[in-house]
Amino acid sequence: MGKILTRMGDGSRVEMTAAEIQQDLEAAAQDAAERANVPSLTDDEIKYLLDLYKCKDRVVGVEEGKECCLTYDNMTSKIKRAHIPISKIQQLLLFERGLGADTLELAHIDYSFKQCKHVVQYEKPNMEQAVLQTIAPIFYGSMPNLGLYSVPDGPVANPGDMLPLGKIEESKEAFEQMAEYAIKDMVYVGSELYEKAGADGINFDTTAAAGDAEFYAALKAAEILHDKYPDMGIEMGMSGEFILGLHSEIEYNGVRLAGLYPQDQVKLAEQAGVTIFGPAINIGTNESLPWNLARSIVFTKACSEAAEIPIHANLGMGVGGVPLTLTPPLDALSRASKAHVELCRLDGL
Amino acid sequence: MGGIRTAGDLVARLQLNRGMRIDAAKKYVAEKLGVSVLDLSDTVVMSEVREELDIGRVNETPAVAKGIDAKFRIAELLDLAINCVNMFKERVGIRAYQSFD
Amino acid sequence: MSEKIFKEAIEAILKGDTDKATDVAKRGLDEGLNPIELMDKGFIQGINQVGDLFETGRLFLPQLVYSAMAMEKATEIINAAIPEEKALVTGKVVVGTVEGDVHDIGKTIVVSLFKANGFEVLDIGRDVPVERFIDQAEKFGAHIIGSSTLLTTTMAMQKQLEQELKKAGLREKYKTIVGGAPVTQRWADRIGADAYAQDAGDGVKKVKLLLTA
Amino acid sequence: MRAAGDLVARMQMTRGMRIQEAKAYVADRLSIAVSELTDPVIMTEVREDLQIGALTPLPECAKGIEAKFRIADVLGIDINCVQRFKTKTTHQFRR
Repeated sequence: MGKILTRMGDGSRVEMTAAEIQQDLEAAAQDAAERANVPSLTDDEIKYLLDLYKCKDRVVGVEEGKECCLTYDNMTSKIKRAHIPISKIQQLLLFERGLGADTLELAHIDYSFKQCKHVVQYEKPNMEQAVLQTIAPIFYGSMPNLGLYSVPDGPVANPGDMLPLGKIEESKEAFEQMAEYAIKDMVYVGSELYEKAGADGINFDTTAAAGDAEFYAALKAAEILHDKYPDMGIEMGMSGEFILGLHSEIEYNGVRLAGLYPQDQVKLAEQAGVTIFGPAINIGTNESLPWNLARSIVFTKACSEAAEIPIHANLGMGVGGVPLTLTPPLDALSRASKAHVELCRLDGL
Repeated sequence: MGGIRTAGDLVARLQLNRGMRIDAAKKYVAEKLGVSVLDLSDTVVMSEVREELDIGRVNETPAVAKGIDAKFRIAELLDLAINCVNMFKERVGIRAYQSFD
Repeated sequence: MSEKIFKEAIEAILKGDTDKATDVAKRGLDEGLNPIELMDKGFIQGINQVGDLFETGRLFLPQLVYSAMAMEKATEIINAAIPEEKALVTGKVVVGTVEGDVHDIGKTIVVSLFKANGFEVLDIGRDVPVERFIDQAEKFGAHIIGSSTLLTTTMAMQKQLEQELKKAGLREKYKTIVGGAPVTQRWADRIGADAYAQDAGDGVKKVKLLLTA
Repeated sequence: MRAAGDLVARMQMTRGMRIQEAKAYVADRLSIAVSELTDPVIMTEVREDLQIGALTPLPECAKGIEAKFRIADVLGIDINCVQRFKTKTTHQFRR
């Protein structure tokens, strides 16, 4: 059999034999299973993935009946980012009516709760207008972005400056202070957009990018919002396969957050009142897409099996088996989407 | 799933506001709409269903519900509180939740 | 006997115990162990294990910093005992996050691991203009310039660094290494950087290769 | 513009080339393989390097008419609006 055309994690084209692809699939699945202490892929699942790469169709899709929901983060920046001058409302309508999006998301171009706080009184009329004109459920979305609460962008001393000096306790305190500021902003923005402007829910995007203290802040904010508004939809999208322990000891409901893999992350999200959870598995650019996809499937499947709430895996630039490129190739994106949905019993992407 | 081209927005609502997994959410919506689960992702079937139920569709025809108007009906149909619908009712003085028979 | 010392050295690094690492390094040398062997089979094994545990989420940043500090001390003691011609691979590296980008947690991890591996590191911080990279490399007598960026919008600064080095006639004087979430080997190749590091551990390997090339 | 579709289309439109011929022409002018014309990863980089317009342009990337000036150059063709722009601006300068 001839070689199979696929890609590396950086998007470059590569030709591999079926045996090489199988080897990558098996090695990656095993590696992920050992890291997260979860089951590896079965022989049937490996065969499924191998067949997916053998298939020469440029674009593939899920089987009839396995369709799932498609949510987008930072929706009102996506089209603008392509330098198409278009208003937020127009973008939402374009996604809803033109592109068939299942959910909508209003967002500020600087996608951080801290920055949204300053413009919340301008975002509320946008949401009020959007809910009158659209039909699909609508989030207000943003990132916790804990780094913005430390110097030079915020009031707290920067742990990045203290750690190299061995000031460990001081850095932990700084992370805790940053988390408190972030919780306040997330609850404030979430409350304003939900209670006063009519959003269906809030999306915490790229959660825990700044480590365990950021995960704590997002969980706590979700918990407070859920207590205030039991019907509020809360989506939490993650940023990496395990929680980076930058603080290292911070806990939520008695569970240490550092080092948690998706199957444990989702359980805490459920406790906090999150209604949709999005695991995010980053790509290794030096490995093949089969390697990356198998790895992402192992983590995501374990998460989906552990979950009671819907799982919307993150798939896009550099996550979920999609290459780290500004323009994700459809051959890669459609294969990653199909495999995640069908093998992980996903609720959405 | 296809958003308002199909029943994607309705299924997403159950996931978002009730935390339902995909199969449960689809089953719930299909029952409420009186269609099969497979029909939910069928643009042809759903276009007709949405028009008949007046819950908004992509290609609008005159007098078909749009925006908040459609969401009033969606809330009723799915037996699901929709935040902006409730807010709208309060603002314009419609007090009862199921109020527009 | 030596096996026991190697094991103790590994433990000292894993625990991030500077006092113990100092003691083990001195004791090992006093007992006549070959310093390079003590480094390779003891301390370096320890820091490699720390790197692996960090990479899989089983050891966290504060512990990594303690381990790096212990390693730095042990390296200092052992380096002093190695005849100059047999000295371990070492070099001076300037590391910073490019202008427009204030993300520096990843860079902090890189700096810790670089120091732990015996490189002399000058951390020039975040939001660093291209001219400052060059200026600081010149003053520090660096062999390598490492730049980090987390944003797609600031990647262009790494390209600019290459161009400015060429303009200043300094491109051949330094090796350059690039890293950060959106950065890839393809990017490094496109802009003409000498190496790309996927993460801090990979950075250590690549810097060693650059220094011996 | 995710790939090289607009460039190939230009050759069909302005020179009446069939698809294979148009692809071969564009690939040759861009010094890449025909198979790369539809690869968004390669083409994003090529378009950026040649400054012929990118889908999500980074700062200083050519946009609009500026990109088309360069496309005309790269493909060795005249583009109507570019010609008109040149005529108009040249005229203005002369005045």
